[in-house]
Amino acid sequence: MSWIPIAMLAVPLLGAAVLLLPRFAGRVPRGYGLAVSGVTLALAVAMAAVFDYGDTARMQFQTDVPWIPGLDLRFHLGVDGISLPLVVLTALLTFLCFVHLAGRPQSRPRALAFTLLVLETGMIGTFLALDLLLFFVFFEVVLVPMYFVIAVWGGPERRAAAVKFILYTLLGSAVLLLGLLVVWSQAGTLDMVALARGNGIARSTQILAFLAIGAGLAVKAPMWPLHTWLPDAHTEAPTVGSVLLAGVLLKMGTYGFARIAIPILPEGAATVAPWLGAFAVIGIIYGSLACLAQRDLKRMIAYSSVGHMGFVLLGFATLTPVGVNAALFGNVAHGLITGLLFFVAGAVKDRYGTADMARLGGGMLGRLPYIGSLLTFACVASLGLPGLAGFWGEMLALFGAFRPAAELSRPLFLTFMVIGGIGTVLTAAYFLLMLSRVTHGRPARDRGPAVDVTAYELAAWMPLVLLTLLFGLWPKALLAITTPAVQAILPGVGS
Amino acid sequence: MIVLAVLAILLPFVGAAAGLLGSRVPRSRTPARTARRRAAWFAVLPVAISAVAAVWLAARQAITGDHGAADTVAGTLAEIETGSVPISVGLQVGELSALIGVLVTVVALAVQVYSVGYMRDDPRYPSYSAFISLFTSAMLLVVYAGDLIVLYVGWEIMGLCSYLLIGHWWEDRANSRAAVKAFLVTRLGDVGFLFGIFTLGLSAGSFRIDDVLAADIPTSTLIAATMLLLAGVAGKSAQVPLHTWLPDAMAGPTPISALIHAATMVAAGIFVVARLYPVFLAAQPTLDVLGVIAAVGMLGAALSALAQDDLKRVLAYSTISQLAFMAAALAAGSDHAAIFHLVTHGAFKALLFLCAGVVIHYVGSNLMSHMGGLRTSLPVTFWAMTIGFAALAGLPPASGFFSKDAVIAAIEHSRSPAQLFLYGCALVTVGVTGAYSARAWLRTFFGSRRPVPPSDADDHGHGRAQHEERGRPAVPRSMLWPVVLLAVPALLLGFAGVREFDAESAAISVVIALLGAGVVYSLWRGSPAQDPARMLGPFRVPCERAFYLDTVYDRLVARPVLRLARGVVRTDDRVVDGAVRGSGRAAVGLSGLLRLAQNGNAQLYVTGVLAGVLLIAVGVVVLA
Amino acid sequence: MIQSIDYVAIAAPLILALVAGVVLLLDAFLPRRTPGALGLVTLAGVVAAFGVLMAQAAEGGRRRTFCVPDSLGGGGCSFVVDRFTLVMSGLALVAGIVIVLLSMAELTDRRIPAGEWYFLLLSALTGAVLLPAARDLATLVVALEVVSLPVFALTALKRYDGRASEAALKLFLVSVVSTAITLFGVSLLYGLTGTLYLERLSPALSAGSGASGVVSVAVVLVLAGFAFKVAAVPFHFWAGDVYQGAPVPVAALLSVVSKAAGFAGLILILVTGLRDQATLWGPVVAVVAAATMTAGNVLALRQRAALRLLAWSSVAQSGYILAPLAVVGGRAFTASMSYLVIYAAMNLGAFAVVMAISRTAPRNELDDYRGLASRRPGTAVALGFFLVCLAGLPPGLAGLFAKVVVFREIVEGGLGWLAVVMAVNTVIGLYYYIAWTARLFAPGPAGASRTRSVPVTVAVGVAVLVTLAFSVAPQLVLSASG
Amino acid sequence: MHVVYPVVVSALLFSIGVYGVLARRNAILVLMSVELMLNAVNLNLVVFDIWLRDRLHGGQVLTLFIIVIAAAEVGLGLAIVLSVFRNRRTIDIDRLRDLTERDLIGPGPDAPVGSDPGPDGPLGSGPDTPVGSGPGPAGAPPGDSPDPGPADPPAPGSEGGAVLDRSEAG
Repeated sequence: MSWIPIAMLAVPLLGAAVLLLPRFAGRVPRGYGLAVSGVTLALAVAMAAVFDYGDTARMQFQTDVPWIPGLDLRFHLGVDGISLPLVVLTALLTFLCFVHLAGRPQSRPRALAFTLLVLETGMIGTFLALDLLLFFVFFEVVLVPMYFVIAVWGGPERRAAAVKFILYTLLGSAVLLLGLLVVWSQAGTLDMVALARGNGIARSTQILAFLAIGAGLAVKAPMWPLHTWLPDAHTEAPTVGSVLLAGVLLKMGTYGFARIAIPILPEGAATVAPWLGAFAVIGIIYGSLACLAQRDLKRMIAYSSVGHMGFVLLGFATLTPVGVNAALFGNVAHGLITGLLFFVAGAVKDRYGTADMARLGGGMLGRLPYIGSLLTFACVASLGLPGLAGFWGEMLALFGAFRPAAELSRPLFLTFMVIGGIGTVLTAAYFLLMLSRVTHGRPARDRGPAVDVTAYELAAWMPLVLLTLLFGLWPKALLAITTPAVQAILPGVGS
Repeated sequence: MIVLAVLAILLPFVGAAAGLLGSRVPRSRTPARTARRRAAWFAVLPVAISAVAAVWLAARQAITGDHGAADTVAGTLAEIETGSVPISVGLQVGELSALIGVLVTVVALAVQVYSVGYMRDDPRYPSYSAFISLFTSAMLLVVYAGDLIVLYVGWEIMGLCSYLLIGHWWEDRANSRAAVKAFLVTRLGDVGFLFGIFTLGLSAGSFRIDDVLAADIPTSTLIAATMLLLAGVAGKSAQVPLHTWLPDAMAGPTPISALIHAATMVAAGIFVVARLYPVFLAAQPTLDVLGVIAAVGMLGAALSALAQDDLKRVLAYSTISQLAFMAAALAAGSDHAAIFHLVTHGAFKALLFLCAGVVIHYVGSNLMSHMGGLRTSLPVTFWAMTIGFAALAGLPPASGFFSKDAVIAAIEHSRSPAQLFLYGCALVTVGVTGAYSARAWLRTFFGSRRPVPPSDADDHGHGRAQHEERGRPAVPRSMLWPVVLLAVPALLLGFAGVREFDAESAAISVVIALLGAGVVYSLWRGSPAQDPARMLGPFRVPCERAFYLDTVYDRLVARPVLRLARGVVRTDDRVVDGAVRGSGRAAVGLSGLLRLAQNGNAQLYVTGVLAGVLLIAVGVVVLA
Repeated sequence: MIQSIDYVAIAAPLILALVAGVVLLLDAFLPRRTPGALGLVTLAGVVAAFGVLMAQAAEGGRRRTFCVPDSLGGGGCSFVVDRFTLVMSGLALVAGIVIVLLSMAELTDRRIPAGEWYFLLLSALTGAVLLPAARDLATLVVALEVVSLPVFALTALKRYDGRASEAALKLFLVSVVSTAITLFGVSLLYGLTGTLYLERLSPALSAGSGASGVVSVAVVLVLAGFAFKVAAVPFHFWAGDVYQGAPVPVAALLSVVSKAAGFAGLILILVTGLRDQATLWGPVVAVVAAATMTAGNVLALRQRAALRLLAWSSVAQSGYILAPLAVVGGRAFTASMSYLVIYAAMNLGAFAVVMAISRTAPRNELDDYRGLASRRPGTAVALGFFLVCLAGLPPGLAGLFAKVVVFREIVEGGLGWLAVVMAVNTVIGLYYYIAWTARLFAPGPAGASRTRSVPVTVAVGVAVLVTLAFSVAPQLVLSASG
Repeated sequence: MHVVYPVVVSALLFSIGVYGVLARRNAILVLMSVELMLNAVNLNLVVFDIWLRDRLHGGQVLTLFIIVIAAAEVGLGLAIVLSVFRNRRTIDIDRLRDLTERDLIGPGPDAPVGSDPGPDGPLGSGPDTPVGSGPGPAGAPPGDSPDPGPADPPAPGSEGGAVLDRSEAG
């Protein structure tokens, strides 16, 4: 029984609950959300500090109490090397979102703070849960708050986007639930740790369950062709919504692969992996091409997520430690970088009143040099430049595909690797073309001077920039945590 | 000792960070002049120290190398577990690395100093100099890397710096396009390079270069790996067919052309082949391919250079051609010759570019048709550039004479199946090189002055001319010093290789080069105002357009990709998302259908009930 | 022939019936017509009946009465109190409490005769409490009618409102036709087996060499009346019109008490009576469940009136409840019970809020809920919670767990296709629930809210508390029904 | 007498009832048809009771109950019909169509959040095609119109009570 994970869930939840008190009606202290998410972040950092890095494959900070015996559901929380980075990332991004909001207050601040705190609870819970149903519950918790974030604080087409988001992802969740229940009915337990140790599920059932779970997670990830909710949601969501959506929500899907689908259903994974890989690389190419022809900045970043998540899924599909490592690294890196991208894109949209590239014109580096530079930085990081965090995930994923697990077809995965490699070029192409269009050139003369980056924005962005640099220059910081854990979930595979 | 290498890499990096972040702090109260001065210090000082460190390392190499033992300095900071082959973050300074390290730092230092003057009026000088520092750091990382992945990291960061610096004057869309093109073309090659690294690393079980070189890898794997590496080499070193970015890259500030696109970054490809030479030697087919590429590249680029009007483009094509020489030497089996030429080329090409920069700065235009007769007004530059052109054409006693001779000799003695082709191409190229060198030299410094049309000055002067008084600006001292400084090695460096001098091939090549130069001279004598390139006759336009390769790529790659992209967007909207929306519409449609029955007529309801019961009953009886 | 009757066993329906009589008498003889007082008496009666049930539950033992004497062959009892009975009756009574509270709000304008209203309400509750205890077809049919007939009258009790009368007539027609069909099926079953006792039906059918076709037809026909009660396809047509036309408390009664009674009857007949014929009715129930959830959700998709939407949503929810019954063998029906209990809590909550709104907006369209959060935040949050519960999403954990329970039974029972259909339906359902929820929090007209009705507030509060309790500890339901 | 004859008679009776329910527009005639169906059931039960020699006479007992139920149903049914007639001046059940799906289709699409006009489809932007209930009778008003009948004063409790008393007697 460890109090930290429980506190990490309780703090934002209670923080949200307190907001419901009538005395907060109409006026909520400005720093309230900041304080609550700050405490959560502090807890996350404390957890990371106390974490035993010598044994990252072991579940630490475990809490295991029965909740609903009738459903065999236990309140089982814990952290290992796979989930720790994501937990910290979640706490960090939420905190930064509140920093951003402190500098740019939105309408209905109380409701927004409430929504975001509930969202945080769900996100952190997803990464902490060690019980299949508990995972599912937290997985679902995020849907309604995110719906409201989009539907209330979003852009002009927000309603349709929000509805599409919630319906699409709920469909995925429902399929996911079916898969989890198949696992449960066959293995008789919901405990992920126990299930990952071996569960004796028949191969055909494993395939079926993997398909269901995989499809459910793939919607969230999102994997081509289940991605179409994402661009709409991103385009319409407010900045904080986009950041959390890209930074954390998508990770919940891919985290599920590392935590549930692959360790619990290894044979199913081995059978389905070629398909997963194929969809992943199609997603890479498709996402990149779609980006090339986009007109809207935020929409382009959204499609870029499809491509990046393609790399993550490709990493998983290789079923090698290096591939899964790549996927986990890619997850964190994408969270940082795309979070930053959306922050910057939001700032651009605030200043120009549009995110349409044609209407943005060019010359952002001249008009808003700092924002333009940060946009350049984020794009360069996103296109996978070595020395920045985005590179390692992509590189290792391709490396994983270079020699996939023994039971997978090597020529097939070599093909995937080559396609993925072309994808990296296309990724660079669309980012650079976008930069060329938006940041280069002469600024239109009719625009007056605009406020360049503000202190709040810098405060919200700098941690992301620094972490991107840190993980890019020193990937060991992350790989050392994940590697033992990954090797533990892929027994007998790889060198 | 390894600390020195680390220092050499880290200092420019820190300098870059400081230059980017620190030169304008505090933001509001720092005048541009202060920022510039600070940035200049941040730029020059670390590179200077790095240069000292690099020289020290090289000197130590030279000393211990004589003793024969322990001639490499190596150190590993950490092993990074990836779950498969680990990455060892480590450096290793061997003979080759030490030498190239000196080249890089010295050229970089020269360029940094030169830029202080050249970019005097550029408001974005701090970022510019920071990117040069970053580039220096990255290049040193490539040079000193002890691990292939570490090398790749530096390799790509160089690409980024190249992109940022080419696009330095981003107000001009053409620069922006050139920058994007440079990055993408090299990136395309780098993907192959990365896959080559994978192949080597996985076969050897380690990414450490030493382990890779020592590993016993099957030949077929080696051929595959080296072929893949070759893609990256071709991209970075601007070899056929990935060379098209380099001439466009001349859009960047001239010092950048000198540093990155002439002396150092483009040499990285050659360096890597030399660094991994044992691997390449074991894969003869790759060397043959390299030979053919080099042969085609050197001649084609030389011909293109002959037809260009833009001085920097002449130099750019000559760079491609000279890099092809190095590649040819490698293909011929002599890495010594290649590296020798690399070093001398680094020196004289940097010199040429810096001189060209002075000329351009002075004239306010890149085009040779706007120059002429500068011999008197720019005497120092004239002499320095004369040395440079002599070295380029391979005329004694300039450094290029010796190194090119070494390359030709190596090709002559090669036993490669492509040897004859390569040798022939090399000799023709020597002639053409002499011709275009002479043409550029004559057109720039001799004859009568040709005025610059004002509009052209704006177009080609990249805005600098706007800051100047109309008329000829004075050349700052900080620009001349590096020129003079570089002229020395450009002239004398060749004597380092005098031991391997091959008189016979030297004689042949000098004769051919002089022949080429002579033809140009005679044409020029005939009518000094006209361009000697007219001797190409109908081939002039294809040569000037670099044999339409850009157009071909545009038609075959760029446009189809963009068309495909639009197709994908359409598909995404109509098919993928269309299915989603369609399912939504289907549900709504079904809703409408079911609502038809809910018309309020109770009798219909009862009918429905009875019909339903009947249906179910019949169904059960029939199916059960 | 004198039977000994266990009055403790039948205490709950007895109390309800007696109170019903008392209410009628009070209404006739009390000097002032005080709907409030009558409501309180009714409430007391329902609470007392519930107390009896609790006592029986605490006692734990099974009780049975109205048994066939051994001299006549023995074996069957007509009235049995066991866990199933307690859960279903308790559900009906707790729902009854909420409905009485809602009625107290409905009856304030004195245009509806209060005495009759409470009398009919109590009668219906009597039937609903009686039905789960019934173990023979005759009792079952009578109890079913005791639930149905007062509801017709309740629906029509707004005599001045043509819509109410119309709704009553529609309800009545479909109901009596369904009842007739059921009775015809009962007569056939009786003819095939010679007994009306549920426990003897299955063995008799298995033993009998009778034509299997007739058995099938009989089974299908018997189910009709109960399918009508739960508004399963194809007996769902009435739902929208009747819910819309009836007073809100009656709609709540229909959607919860009446439906619970229907499900109790279905479970009794299928699981107890036709245990061994599961292969026969299993697929039928599965198909009907799939059709029901789909039809309900699809019809609810574009509703603009709150009550109609709730009508079709409750049809859809019936589909979910039916689904586990399709699983052959095992104790899958407990999943249905669990879902039913949780559904009752959240659905009643929704009706309570709708009741509160209907006092200010008689048309009760979804657009009347726009901006509710700014006018009446508490009510809006409560309704949002109930709707999200119905959709089965967190924070409405009760609904989520209910769905999980059902999904589990279906998956374990091997009905993969049904699970997929249900998954898709969950998504369709979410659309209208979330659209409604979104309206609550959208900016809307800032009208002053009228004075609140205390009973409705209490009703909403009770529903919120119960639903929250089920959310945090669904084990309460699961262990009770399992 | 073989059991088949009465059973066939009862089936016919039931079918006639079904036909009546389906074919008659008049609510009272429909009620009578339902009675026919119930009587078919009664006939069945009694016949089976005899045929099976049921010692408990379950069939006969149930028959008695059904007779009572039928009486209650008819009483209640007539009361409802009366109420309908008072309000609507008709007892043709296919003209009682105030409550239907059609009046719910408003002029504009739903817009739960904000006032932004958006097409109404569950997954995006399908055009909202209003689906009516076909060409209904012209008399049915599309909206929630006030009752077409004369304003009905609150009825004295005795009348309703009387009706209900009869139903309660069943």
